[in-house]
Amino acid sequence: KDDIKIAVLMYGMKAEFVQLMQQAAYDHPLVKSGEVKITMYDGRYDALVQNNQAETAIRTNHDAIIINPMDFDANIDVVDMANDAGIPVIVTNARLNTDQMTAEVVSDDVEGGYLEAKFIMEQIGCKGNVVILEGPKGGSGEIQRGQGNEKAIAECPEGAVKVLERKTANWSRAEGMTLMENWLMKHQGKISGVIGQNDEMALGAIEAIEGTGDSVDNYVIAGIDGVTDALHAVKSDKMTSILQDANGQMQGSIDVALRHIIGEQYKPTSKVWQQYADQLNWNNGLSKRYDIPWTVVNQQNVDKLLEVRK
Amino acid sequence: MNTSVATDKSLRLPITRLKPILHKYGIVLAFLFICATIAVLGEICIHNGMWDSNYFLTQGNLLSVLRQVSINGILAVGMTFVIIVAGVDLSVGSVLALAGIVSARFVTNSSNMLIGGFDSPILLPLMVAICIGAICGFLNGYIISKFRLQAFIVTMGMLSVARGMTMLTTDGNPVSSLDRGFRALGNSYTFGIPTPVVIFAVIFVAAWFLLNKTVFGRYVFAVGGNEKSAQTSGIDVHKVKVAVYTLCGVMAAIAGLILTARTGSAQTSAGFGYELDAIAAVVIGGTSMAGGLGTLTGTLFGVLIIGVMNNGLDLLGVQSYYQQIIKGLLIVAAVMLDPSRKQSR
Amino acid sequence: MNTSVATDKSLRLPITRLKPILHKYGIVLAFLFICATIAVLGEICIHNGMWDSNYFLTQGNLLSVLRQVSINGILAVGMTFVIIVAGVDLSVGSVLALAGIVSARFVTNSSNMLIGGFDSPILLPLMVAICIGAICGFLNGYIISKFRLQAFIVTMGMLSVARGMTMLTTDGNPVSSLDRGFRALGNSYTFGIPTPVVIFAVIFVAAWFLLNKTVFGRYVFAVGGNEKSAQTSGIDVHKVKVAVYTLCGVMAAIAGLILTARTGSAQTSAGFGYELDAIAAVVIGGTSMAGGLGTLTGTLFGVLIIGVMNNGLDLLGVQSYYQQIIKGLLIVAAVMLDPSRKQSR
Amino acid sequence: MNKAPLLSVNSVKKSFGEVKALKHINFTLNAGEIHALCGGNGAGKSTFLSIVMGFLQPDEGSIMVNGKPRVFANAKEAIEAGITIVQQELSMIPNLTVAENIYLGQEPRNRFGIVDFKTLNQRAQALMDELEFDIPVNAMLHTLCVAHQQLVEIAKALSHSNANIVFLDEPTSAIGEEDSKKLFKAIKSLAAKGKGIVYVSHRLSEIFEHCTNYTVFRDGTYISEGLIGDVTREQLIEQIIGGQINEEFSKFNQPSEQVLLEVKNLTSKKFNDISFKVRNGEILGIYGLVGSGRSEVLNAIFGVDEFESGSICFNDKEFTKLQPRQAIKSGMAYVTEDRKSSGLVLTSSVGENISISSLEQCSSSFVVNEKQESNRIESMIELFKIKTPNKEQIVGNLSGGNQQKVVLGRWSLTNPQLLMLDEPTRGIDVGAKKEIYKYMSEQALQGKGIIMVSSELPEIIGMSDRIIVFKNGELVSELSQAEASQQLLLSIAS
Ligand SMILES: Nc1ncnc2c1ncn2[C@@H]1O[C@H](COP(=O)(O)OP(=O)(O)OP(=O)(O)O)[C@@H](O)[C@H]1O
Ligand SMILES: Nc1ncnc2c1ncn2[C@@H]1O[C@H](COP(=O)(O)OP(=O)(O)OP(=O)(O)O)[C@@H](O)[C@H]1O
Ligand SMILES: [Mg+2]
Ligand SMILES: [Mg+2]
Repeated sequence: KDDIKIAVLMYGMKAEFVQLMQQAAYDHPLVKSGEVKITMYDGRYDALVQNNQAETAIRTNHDAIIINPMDFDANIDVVDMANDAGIPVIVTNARLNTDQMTAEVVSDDVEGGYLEAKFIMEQIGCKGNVVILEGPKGGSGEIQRGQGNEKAIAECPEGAVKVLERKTANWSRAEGMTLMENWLMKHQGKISGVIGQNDEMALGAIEAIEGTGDSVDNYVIAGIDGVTDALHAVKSDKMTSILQDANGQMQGSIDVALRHIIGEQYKPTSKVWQQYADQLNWNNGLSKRYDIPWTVVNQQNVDKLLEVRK
Repeated sequence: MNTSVATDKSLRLPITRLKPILHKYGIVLAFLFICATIAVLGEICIHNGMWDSNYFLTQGNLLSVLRQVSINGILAVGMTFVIIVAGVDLSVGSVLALAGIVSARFVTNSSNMLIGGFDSPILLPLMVAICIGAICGFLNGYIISKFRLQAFIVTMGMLSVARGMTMLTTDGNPVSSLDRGFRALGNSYTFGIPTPVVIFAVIFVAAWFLLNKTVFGRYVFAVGGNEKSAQTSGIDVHKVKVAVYTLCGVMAAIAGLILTARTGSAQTSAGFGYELDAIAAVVIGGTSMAGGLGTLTGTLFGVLIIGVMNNGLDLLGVQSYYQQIIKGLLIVAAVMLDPSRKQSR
Repeated sequence: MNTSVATDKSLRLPITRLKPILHKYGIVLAFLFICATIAVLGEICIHNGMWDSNYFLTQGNLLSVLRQVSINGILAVGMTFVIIVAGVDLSVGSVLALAGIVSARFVTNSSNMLIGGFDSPILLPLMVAICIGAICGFLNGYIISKFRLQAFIVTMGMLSVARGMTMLTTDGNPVSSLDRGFRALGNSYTFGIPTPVVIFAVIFVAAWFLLNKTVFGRYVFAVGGNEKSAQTSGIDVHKVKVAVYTLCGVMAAIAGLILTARTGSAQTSAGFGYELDAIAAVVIGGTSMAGGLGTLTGTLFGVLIIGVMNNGLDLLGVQSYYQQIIKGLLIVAAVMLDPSRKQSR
Repeated sequence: MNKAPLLSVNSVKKSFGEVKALKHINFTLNAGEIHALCGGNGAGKSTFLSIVMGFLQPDEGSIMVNGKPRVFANAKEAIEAGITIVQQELSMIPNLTVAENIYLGQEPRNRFGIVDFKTLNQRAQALMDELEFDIPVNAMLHTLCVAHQQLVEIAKALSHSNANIVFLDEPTSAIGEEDSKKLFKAIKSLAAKGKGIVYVSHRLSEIFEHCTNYTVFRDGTYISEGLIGDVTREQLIEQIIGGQINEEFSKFNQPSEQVLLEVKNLTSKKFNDISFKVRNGEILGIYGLVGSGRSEVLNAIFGVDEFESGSICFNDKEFTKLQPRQAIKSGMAYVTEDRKSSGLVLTSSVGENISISSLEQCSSSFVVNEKQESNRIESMIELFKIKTPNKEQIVGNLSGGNQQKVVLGRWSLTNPQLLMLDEPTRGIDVGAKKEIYKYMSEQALQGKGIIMVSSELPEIIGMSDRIIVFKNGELVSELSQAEASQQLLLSIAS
């Protein structure tokens, strides 16, 4: 079979993180070399649109589907369709409520939520008040990262840490900023930690704090994803970010997909497998689930990470 | 408000009678133009080996386009009535979600027991959905007409309220793993045609008949064309408006039911922004937002144009940035291609 | 088309002379009502110990409300003109993003060198943004007026195109780590007032003067009220329309610049859905989407109502579901409270 | 026929804010009457009819229909009680057909509410035939000329077979002689059937020719009533305007030799090879039947419509293409035939409507000098005696005649050299007509040129120095004032 076509179904294209994943896909060695062709689909933040696009991808004879699903349940059809069509389907980044997929290459959001909250708990020594900037209500991201947040907070002594406010800012920096501004009005000097369920909202919080003339040094702020601005913020010591490895998730998915298309003889070509050699096991590409590890971004590793983004 | 300037009065006189035909003609032209373009591009793809065959023109693809448009289609039918009475309904997306999620809960509760021979997985939720849609629509219409408020702002309020209620019913969680029998509504086939398409077709024909053949239909045009003289002629403007918005709400609810059945889960975020697509379809179809002027056939083609556009661009694997640009241009182009356009504003 | 029915004409006469005042009065009433409610709820919160003091009524809070509304405010100013000429502009959100991201790139390139005494981190991007806004707006206006198409569909096309372009310029990535001097535009203070608020104030006053004191302003109302009559009265309808949409585009661009400066990064997703808030503010402010009627003062209070609402509900820690429901209800309530409302439709 | 009057109204009052539209109104209509309702502009005629029809509610007073006290909440009830109306302002649905408009609200339908279009069109056609109106019943309404729309409105009112009270508010103001005749024929047969007709008009000749009774309102107050037979024209006028005027056309201008406007071989879809001159100080009358293309020609001259060939030479400047803007700048003014759709901005105030075309003259660097502006506006309100509480009044609230005066005021402010008036006295009361004629003469006397399109023979003969006659788009004849007579003009035109 001459060139291999893989369909990548993104839930949307507006977030920087999605851009990183997209970039990672095009940077995969075999894609670069042209042996593998990638078709990107923009799900426009609508589960149904993604299902329709899966239909389209199958119709146009793609050899595999990689889906970054909009919804935990509503996108299960994609897996079923792929299975009926007999092509491998890899779920990446977010999870799907089924076990019928060929494999999933994800980072456990509960873990991510735990890590960021845990970091904050340590910094504030398990005492004081925190606020949580949540993702869109009911989304799997919000639910699972939320669970992680709770878990970490629960590990502090009963009632030691109080969650003053929690509300969605829809992953958006602008909304996060406004929300934080209003909270600051209300809880002047009482907030010691800000848990942003993603970096954008955390960055918004930083803007809000600085906007009121306050200094971020008086707050412990954390976010998830490790978008570029967040890395810069970490570098200038304003926050901490839990890096979700877009590159790892996407290139990992492509390798797994290729393994199922080509078969035994395929050897993974992405360097993620060396990068996480100790935590991540290729297992001949047959594992049902690959957990791409999180990286807590700190002064030590931030410069290296920023390099990659250039 | 007929703001078309004197110069095109002259245009009108000759085409008065043919207008409906010409009107359809214009939009059909636009539609065919777009299809042709995609087909041709497809051939090119085949030529340079990107496609093995012309995927676009396969029966399978065209059927799935139809299925994909059926939801927007149903919304657009209701929206056509609303826009003809010189209104607009921004709340359809939210009402769709609310109806979807509430009725979905009745599915999960009612698996497989039978109500009067019907298998209730469909019947009960359907009734629930329709009630919800009717209530939301009724409220829209009643407030707009009773207090003489602008449709835009009232339905925008409903957009917000209905979305909030949706979240509230399940505390933001989706309702999932729905009964097979119910899901058939979305993913089964009837006489080899996807069920949603069949439903859409039935609704469309009924609505067409209602708008063009019945007294109510006449009144809808009258109220939209000149509310004051409609009243002078003894038409109960209030009733007509309320009825129209209620109808639109019910359509949204049915669309919500189908969407839920198709995706197999009712999400709180469902239908977000659908109102724009529905309105776009109606306007592309030549219905004037100034009211009093419009056809359902036009709307049908408006819906198809949008659907084919999305499908075609995905088939061609056009990058999403370019997709948006092209889509924007095509929409405007489609409207320009329509000669009858010049009349309405 | 004045579709308000005979009976309510009667309302007009008494308030003719006072109309502007009464009109403001109505909306101010609504505004005060909402403020009062929040303040009272605040007191209750204090009483049962949820609040230590009335956070809502602090100067600091009111200032930050102002800062929060300034972006929507600037959009709404442009939108008011557009809606008065019986149009609408759905593209402001996308134009905002496009202007923001393109001009942001000029910031990063131009750190700290000086152009004719101005510190260019602001000057150059400003010029770029304004150009982009003007071009988009001009295209909207030109196409709408030249081909007599409906504003809704044309600007919807622009919404899609501009968003696509935004993505394209940076291949979907944000432009970040912007020059301090530039960011001052968003987060600095001028005479103790947040700079965005100052900018908004200046723009508002200028626009108010333009609409109420100049020949152009009169033409805007005439064109919106009855295009044909305006034309026979010797008004160059085309010019007026193009000018109005261009103005609206420029406003969107300036808003985009401020948003970028505030958040410190220009994002491809910026301004998504902002058009609805802007239109809502205008309509709440009593401007009729049928055209020909409206005031900027009304719009100002429309903007404030939306801003105070969001701020208050956040302060009160209302859960987001309820927040949406309440917001929806308040919007409609605000419109009902306004007596002058009954006139427009 | 029962003894009780069909309609008897007693001391009805109605005010809009501080404007007392109706101060004290009595009115009685008996079966078989063709009852003229007379009064100056703003006297309250339309408001009175609106109240009886249920569009408006009275503040005080009693209304008896067929001897029973009734106050209708809406038109539906009034129609069911057997009252129909032709409103002064055209109010039809632009995008429905003629037939659909006529039977709107009373469509022939089966029990499922399905419209029987066949019968609908047949009935409409039958009605049109009976009334001798030749208008295609399946044409979209917005394609008809004002006059034909008016006829449709009349047909609609007469379509209610059960109606025994018919209100006609200035039905003939927009239609020509021929159609008026047909209308009166219809009215008479209705009256003969024992129905009562209330007929509002400012054309006294019609009233004396066709009506049986009269009632006069002045400034919202009942003045008098009686049999037409018992009153002289002079007496009636005196009651209407509360003073005496002689009705001769006050015409005291002198045409000069100097040509102001020359139209050369103007041609378009609607008219063909039109050429004529207008001299300074001359009043040129244009007569023709409806649809003869008079307005179309004026539209072309003023640049509202394009024309295909020919040219316009104004002030020795040659134009082959014009915009209203240029036309105004170079000194033309145009009072269109349909003030509602192409004259006024109904959502704006009286003041704004008056000053809109001459704003540059009272503004420096685009900023309006409001002091200056309001002076100019007030001067026009005075000059034309516009009945409005103040210049901020929404123009849509003015009485029909006063709206017409607003348009005249606007153009007078641009101080034009050529005044084009399409049906200028449409809906204007006797007193005001007089003033307008005077105004025309004065302007002409100052050396301005005037073109007057009119379907009212007396006025066109009385006021014009020359008269040109149009017949389906062709200029068929030119006569001097001396040559012209009503019969002659009619015969040439038809
Ligand atoms: N809705 C309204 N608001 C304010 N004033 C009104 C309104 N309707 C009518 N008027 C005033 O009431 C008076 C009577 O108006 P009406 O239309 O009844 O006069 P009319 O006798 O019909 O005059 P015309 O012969 O010019 O039609 C006028 O002064 C008019 O300005
Ligand atoms: N018989 C007709 N059927 C339909 N439309 C017509 C007819 N006659 C004229 N029209 C249209 O109606 C408008 C009125 O015609 P026009 O005004 O030129 O005639 P006119 O001689 O001015 O009559 P009027 O004095 O009533 O205006 C024009 O747009 C014309 O095209
Ligand atoms: Mg009247
Ligand atoms: Mg005419």
